This record gives sequence, structure tokens and C-alpha cells, in this order.
Amino acid sequence: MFPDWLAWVLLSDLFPWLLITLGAVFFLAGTAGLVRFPDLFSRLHALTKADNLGLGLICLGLAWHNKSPSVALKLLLIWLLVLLASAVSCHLIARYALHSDSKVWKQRHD
Amino acid sequence: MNQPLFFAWVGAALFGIGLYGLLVHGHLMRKIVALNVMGNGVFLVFIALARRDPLVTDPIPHAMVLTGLVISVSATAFALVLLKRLARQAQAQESSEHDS
Amino acid sequence: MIEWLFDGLLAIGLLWLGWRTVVSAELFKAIVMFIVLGLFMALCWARLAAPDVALAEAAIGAGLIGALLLDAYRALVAERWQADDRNAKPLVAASLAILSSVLIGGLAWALLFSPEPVVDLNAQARARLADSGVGNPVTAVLLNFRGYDTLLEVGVLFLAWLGLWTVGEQESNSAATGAWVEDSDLLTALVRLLAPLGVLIGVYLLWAGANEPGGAFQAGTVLAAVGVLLRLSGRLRPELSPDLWVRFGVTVGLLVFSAIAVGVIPVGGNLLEYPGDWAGLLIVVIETSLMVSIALILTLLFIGSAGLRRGGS
Amino acid sequence: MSFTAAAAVVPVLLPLLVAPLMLLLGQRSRAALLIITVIGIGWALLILNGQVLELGPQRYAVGGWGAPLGIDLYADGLAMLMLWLTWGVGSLVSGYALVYFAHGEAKAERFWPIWLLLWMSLNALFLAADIFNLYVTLELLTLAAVPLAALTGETEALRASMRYLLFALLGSFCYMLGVALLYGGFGTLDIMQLGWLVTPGPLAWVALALITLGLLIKAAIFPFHVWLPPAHANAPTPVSALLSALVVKGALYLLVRIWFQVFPNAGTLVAGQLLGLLGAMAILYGSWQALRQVRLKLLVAYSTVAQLGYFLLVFPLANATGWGGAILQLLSHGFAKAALFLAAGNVLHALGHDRIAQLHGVGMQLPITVFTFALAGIGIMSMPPSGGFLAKWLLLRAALESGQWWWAIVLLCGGLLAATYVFRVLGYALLAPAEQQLPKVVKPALTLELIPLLLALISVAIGFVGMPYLTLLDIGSPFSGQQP
Repeated sequence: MFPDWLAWVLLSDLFPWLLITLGAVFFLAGTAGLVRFPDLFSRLHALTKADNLGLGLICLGLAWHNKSPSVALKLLLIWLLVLLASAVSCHLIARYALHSDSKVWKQRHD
Repeated sequence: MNQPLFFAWVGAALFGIGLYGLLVHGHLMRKIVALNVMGNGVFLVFIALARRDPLVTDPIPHAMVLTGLVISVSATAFALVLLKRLARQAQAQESSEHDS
Repeated sequence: MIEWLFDGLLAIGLLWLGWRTVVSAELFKAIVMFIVLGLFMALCWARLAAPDVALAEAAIGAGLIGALLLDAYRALVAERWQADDRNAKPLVAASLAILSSVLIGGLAWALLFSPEPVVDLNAQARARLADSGVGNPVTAVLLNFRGYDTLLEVGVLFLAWLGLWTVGEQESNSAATGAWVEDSDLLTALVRLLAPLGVLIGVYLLWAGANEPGGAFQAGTVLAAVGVLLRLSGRLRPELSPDLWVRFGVTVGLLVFSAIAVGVIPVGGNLLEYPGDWAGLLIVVIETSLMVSIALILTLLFIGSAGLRRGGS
Repeated sequence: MSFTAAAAVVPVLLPLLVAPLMLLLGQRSRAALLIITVIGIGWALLILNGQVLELGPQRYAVGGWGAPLGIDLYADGLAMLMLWLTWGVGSLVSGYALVYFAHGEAKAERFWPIWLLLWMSLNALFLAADIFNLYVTLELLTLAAVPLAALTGETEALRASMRYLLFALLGSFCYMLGVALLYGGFGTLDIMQLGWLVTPGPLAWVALALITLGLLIKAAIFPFHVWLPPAHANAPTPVSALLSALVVKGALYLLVRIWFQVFPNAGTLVAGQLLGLLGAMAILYGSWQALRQVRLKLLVAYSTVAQLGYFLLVFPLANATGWGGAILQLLSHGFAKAALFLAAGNVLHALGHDRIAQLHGVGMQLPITVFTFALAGIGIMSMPPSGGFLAKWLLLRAALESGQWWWAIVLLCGGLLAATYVFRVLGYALLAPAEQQLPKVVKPALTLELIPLLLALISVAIGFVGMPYLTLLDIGSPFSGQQP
């Protein structure tokens, strides 16, 4: 049912660090998107999506590492709050941009 | 070198950077921001020195920085309100002078 | 080793952000850099075992000042203000840079040769902590040992509000012409969720402040964050000329604090000398009233803000 | 413990409580609250004065903890004199302001709470014995003074206040960094304990330099004076008087506290001469600028820049005589400058402008005000009999006795320049108007003319109270026991 190697990975001290590293990679990707993407909307997309996932992974890793339910609950709360805040602020920024005719980048076919 | 001294140096550097910004810029809002950088530097020196004893941190600088923070936000907020009013009034005055 | 790595990265981050704040060509960039600097400062306070300061910095330093700066920036842009932004000429700037470097060098030199203090105030504060009525040493210093400073500091906050009332204007700038963003379901949902949660966290911080990091200032700032959210989303629109309730709200902290400070003289002996077992209770009363005034004043600082509006004009 | 022992806290706590009450209770109870404040503070000062005279310097432990853990208040002769100055000028200018703001409730409603907090912060500053507490009082002072300077809401006033605020905040942060260094190095914040503990070394020197720099900026000492004239000249009349007579004195007072009590051995020859040099520059430059001004209020403001310079001569002339002269200069200048600004304000109000060259005939229309200007001018140009004369005579004696004749030259030049600018104003004011046509004036209320006259009379009378003054000043003075 439960392969031994999976149990070993999940229980080892290494696993939370794996999660945190993965989270950091997502942050990096999100930041790269923020810097490199061509217009405001795709930048917002990269920033909020990737960073939210990254933060979730980091929170999960920290909770795993700490092994305390109350800490895990707090971390979950932090993640949910950030999700909510980033969703709303992303929405507001995008709407403001839409209303003030911010340029939308289009792939040029030529 | 130890951690308190290291961060106190960083605080001193922030103070100097802020001072440079305050003196070099003509724009009033840049000056206000630069002053806040200076303030952060001062606070960092305080908090770093509170870490002299690595086992028990000194609560007195912490309390002083909290006081300083509240004072500096009060001063900054007032400065910005003053700036907004000045900007609007000076601008209105200038445009009315241009019209006449 | 790993600790030094962390400290080193933190320091480089602080200095780089401070530098970018000061030298960025655009004002907007400078403001954003400053806000990020505030977050790094909060991280730094946490690293230096100053959780009370970290809480206050994250809420005030990065959050509130950041919002105020962005708001003022927007007003200046809306006014198309021809600011006097002639910067120093290169030669002057270079000499100013040298001056600042000399100052930094002098400070570093002074700090390096700092004598070891003879008086250990830290030990004294900890020794008398049991007599202070609270368990959090920072709260003990703020409201008991050095309560007089805090009393005067509440006067500073009151003065900031009086100053605002003197020179401030209500939604004065041209940005205030656009329509409010009121019809956004998502924003409504956020406000509905965050407002009660913010109040809960604020009250928790006040209550926890007696024994753990927290206290009237942190609690007041969190409540103010709720107030600012309501204000910026147009749900709260206070008048610049204060009615009696506002007048009462901004002064209640000062009135209660100074009344208690004087009221204990006949019992305790000195100004602010809380009699015996009453210290804890009196501190809670003072902190609660302070929280109200702090939250209200910090919210009112946004009175002239254009708020969240559709991008008109 | 009885309330008599708590006399030291009344000057701080009473205005701190009355200020919010003024805001809450509104216009009708204003005069009553003001009278309570004036009488309450005066009464407390009388008691405190008695204690200081009888028992020597007084310490008061707020919260009962005692320094260094708690905060102490400290009152010696110097603190008493400054408190009395603030009380005297403050009460009289308050009376002036009651009439002045009678027809502008919007301004009055804001002026009164802020002014009471300003008064409170001055008292708190003079009584403080803790360098961080002093930082808080300095910030209170700034955040009260700047909105008052901006009260008229005119663009020029707003611009001047903005500049004032930026300078003051820069000064505060320099001071606060100095405090951080001192605490880091010596572990206490109490002035007296620091005086015992401070050892010469890099930390102490840099801290002293930062604190001095910060306070010089706040006190508008040359070359940091640029913020003062526009801020003081564009404020409403009573505010100009308060800012020039009292607020800048706070920083100067603190400067001598720090130099003579925290760093008693820092008054080396070089440092003292350097500060004296700044003072001399302030005297000469300020007087010269005053002479060149077109507007009366700006002239008076530049005269403040010059008069503050005299005080800095206490550093090279650090002995009992110089000390007595410098402090007396603070007191007499306080009263004289308040009188000058109020008189200038009356002229401005009466004529609708304050251009010096167009003052012809004012002497006939506003004889009391012009007489006041002349009377207060006596002290400014250091002619006998006046407090200003006595102050500068003591400084002159200190300079000659210590063989530093170069300061004597500065003193004489300063007096000469001051006489020139005062007589320039009087000359125009007393000149018969061209074509026998008196200027149209709006006559100010009698109170508005009598209060400055009273202030000017006090500034002259200070010249006659030498002995009681010196007795009080001697208590807790760094030169205690020496014959001035």
C-alpha cells in the first residue's frame, strides 16, 4: 500500500527542505516573470500565481518541519490571508489598468 | 566582529545614505523619504546595541525605538499633508498668475 | 556560518534598498524601494530578537507610511506639481557624498571603540519586572518604567492630528474626481472578511501585549489598517472638521493616560507611580484607551486621500 | 506625599490635560481654561522656586523608579529662569492671542490646543533630565511649532513651514543618533549620571558632535539659520512672538545642558572657540541681513538670528560672568523679541503692509506701538538701561577678563549694527508723512497695544534685577560659587 521509500522521504528531515526549496524556485520563477514579461497583465499573472504556490509550499515545509499543529494552523492562516490579499489587489490593479487603457501585449505575426 | 557591531555599522551607513539623499535632492518628497531612511538607520543602531548581551536582549532600546517609530510616522504623515496642501496651493497660484 | 550568511544577505539588502531609495531617478521607484526597505527592516528586527518592534515596523513603517507616501505621490501627480526638483550639481553632489562617507566612517569608528557600559539597565529592568504589573519587559518599559515618555508621545500623536486639521484638506486633489471602486464584489468580500479579522487581531494584540510581544501601539496600528482599508475603499468618509465623537476619540487616550498619571499621585506618591497591585489593571485601562486614539488618528491621516477610484481623468 | 512635592509636574501635566479639554469644550470655556492654566502653572512655579532657593536643585522621580531605570525631572536655577520666561511671555502672548483671534474662530480653535501643547513641551524640556525624554520633548516642540507657523494657510507660510519641518527633523535624527551612541557606550540616559560616567574617547566625541549639530540646526545658528526668517515672519503675529521668543531657546538651553553637564570637560579651547565663531558669524550676518530687509517682520526675524548668536559666546567665555551674561541674554531677548514681533504685527495689521520704507507717520497714528518698538529696541541694541545691555556688558567683561578681546569687537559691532537697524525703522516711523497726509490705519484694540508695551517694559526692567537673578542662576550652575 505505502511504499517504504515514500514513507522514508516523508518522515526524513530532508523533506521539508525539499518543499521549501521547491517553493523558492516558484518564487524565483514568479520574479523572473515580473521582470521579463511584456505587459502588466501577464506580469501580474506570473507574480500572483507563482508566488502564491511558492508561499504555500514554503508554509507547508515549515509546518512539516515544526511538527506542531498550532504552528501549522497559523501558517495555514498566513497563507490564506496572503492568497486573499493578493487575489484582491491583483484584481484591483488589473481593473485600474484596464480602465486607464493600459497597453495589452499581442504576439506579432510577421 | 560580532553581530551587534555589524548591524550598528549597517545602521550608521543607512543614516549616512539618508543624509546624502536629503541634501542632494531638491524635491520635497524625496527629502521626506530620505529622512525616513535616516530614521531607520538610527533605529537600527539602537536595536543592534540592545543585542550586546546575546542571551537577554535589552528592552529599553526596543521601547525607545517604538516611541521613535510612532513619532516618526506622526512627523512623516504631517509632512506629507503639508506637502499636498503646498503643492495644490502653489500650483493653483502659479496657474492663476499665468492666466492673468 | 549559515547565520552570517543570513545576516550578510540582510545587510546587503538593507544597504542596497536604502541606496536605491535615495538615488532612484524616479520618485515612484524611490517610494517602492522605501516600502521594501521597511519590510526588510521588519525582518531585521525579527532577526535581532525585537518582535515588538518588528510588529510595529511591519504595520507602521512599511504599511502605513508606504500607503501615505503613495497617496501623496498620487496627489502630486494629479496636481501636476512643478516641484522644485533641481538636484545638486555633480560637483556638489560629489562633495556631499564625501561628507556622508566621512560621517559613516566616523560613526563606524566610534562604534568600534565603544566602551563597555558600566550601568546595566537591562539587568535592572528585568529585576524590577515583577513590580511592573506586566510580564512583557517592553510593555513594562513603555507603560511603567518610562511611562512618562509614552505619555508625551501620545501628545505627539495628538499634535500630528491637530497639525493635519490645521493644514489638511479634504479629498483636495484632482484625483478625487473619479468614481469610487464600490461595485467590486471581490473588494467587498475582502473588506467583509478582513474588517472583523483585523479587529480580532487588534484586540488580541492588545490583550497579549501584557505578557507577549504586542501592546497598544501594535493593536492600534492593526485597527488603523482596517480603518484605512474602509477609508480607501470609500466606505468610511470622515469629515475634516471633527464632530464631538471624533474629538472625543482622538483625545481619549491622552485624557485617560494623563488623568491616571495624575490621579495616582495621592495614592502612589509620584506621577505615574501605580499603587501596588493596581499596576496591571491601570495599564490595561490606559492601553485600551490609547489603542482607540491611535487607531482613530492613524485612520484620519488618510482623510485627504483620493482613495481607490477608477482611473478617470 | 503632598501635592507640594508634586509642583514639578504641574507645568507639564496641566497644559497637557487642558489642551484636549480646549478642543472638547469649545469656545465658551476657553478663557476660563486659559486662566486656570496660567494661574496653575504660576502657582506651581512659585512653589518650585521656593524649593530650589531653599534646598538647592530638585529632582523628581516620575513613577517612583528613579534614574536610570525611570525618568527623573530636574529643576535648578537655570531651569527655573527658563520656566519663568516661558510663563511670562506665554501668559502675556496668550492674552494678546485671545483678542487677536477673536474674529477668526476657525484659526482660534486650532491655535489654542496646539499652543498649550507647545507650552507643555517647553516646560517638559526645561524640566527634563533624561536625554531620550529630551528627544521626545524636542519632537513635541517641532510638531507644535510647525503647524502654528503654517496657521495662516498662505502659500509662503506653508513653504516656510515645510522647510522648518525638514530642518527640525534632520536635527532630531542627529540628536537621537547621539543618544543611541551614548546609551550604547555608557548604559544610562540620565544627564547627571552620564556626567559622571562619560569618558573621553571616539564614541563620546562623535556623540557630542552629532548632538551639537542637531541642536545647532534646531536653534537656527548660522549657517543653519536659513529656515528661521521665513518661518517666523510668515506666521500669525502671536505665533511669531512665541516662536522667536521661546521655541528656539529650547534647543539652546539643551545645548548648554549637554555641554556643561554631560561633557563637563569638553569645553576645550578649540571647541569653545569654534562655537563662539559660529555665534560671531550669526551676530554679524544676522544683523547685516536685518539691515537689508524691506519688510518689518523679516527684519525682526533676522534680528533673532543675530541675537541667538550672542548666546553661543558662552562657550568660549565659559566662566561665571560669561554664564550669567549668556543666560540673561536668553531672558531679555525673549521678552524684547516678543514685544518687537507683537508691535510689528500691530503695524502690519494697522497698515495692511509692513514695508519699512512706507512707515511714514505711523509714529503719530500708533504712538504706543512705536514707543514699544523703541523700548524693546533698547535691549536689542544693548543700550542701558535694559536687560540686553546688562547681558552684553557681562559678556564683554568676561571677554576682556579672559583676555579674549576679539569677542569684545564682535559684541561692539553687533550692538552698532543693531542700533542701525532699529533706528532705521524708528526713523521711518517717526518721519512726518509726505504732504501732511497721515496713512489710513485700522487702529488695533488697546489690549493689543498694551501687552507688547508690558513685555517691552519687562525686558528693560530685567536690567535692574541683577542680584535676585544671579542668586537663582547660581543654584546648580556649573560655575556655582564663583563671583560673577
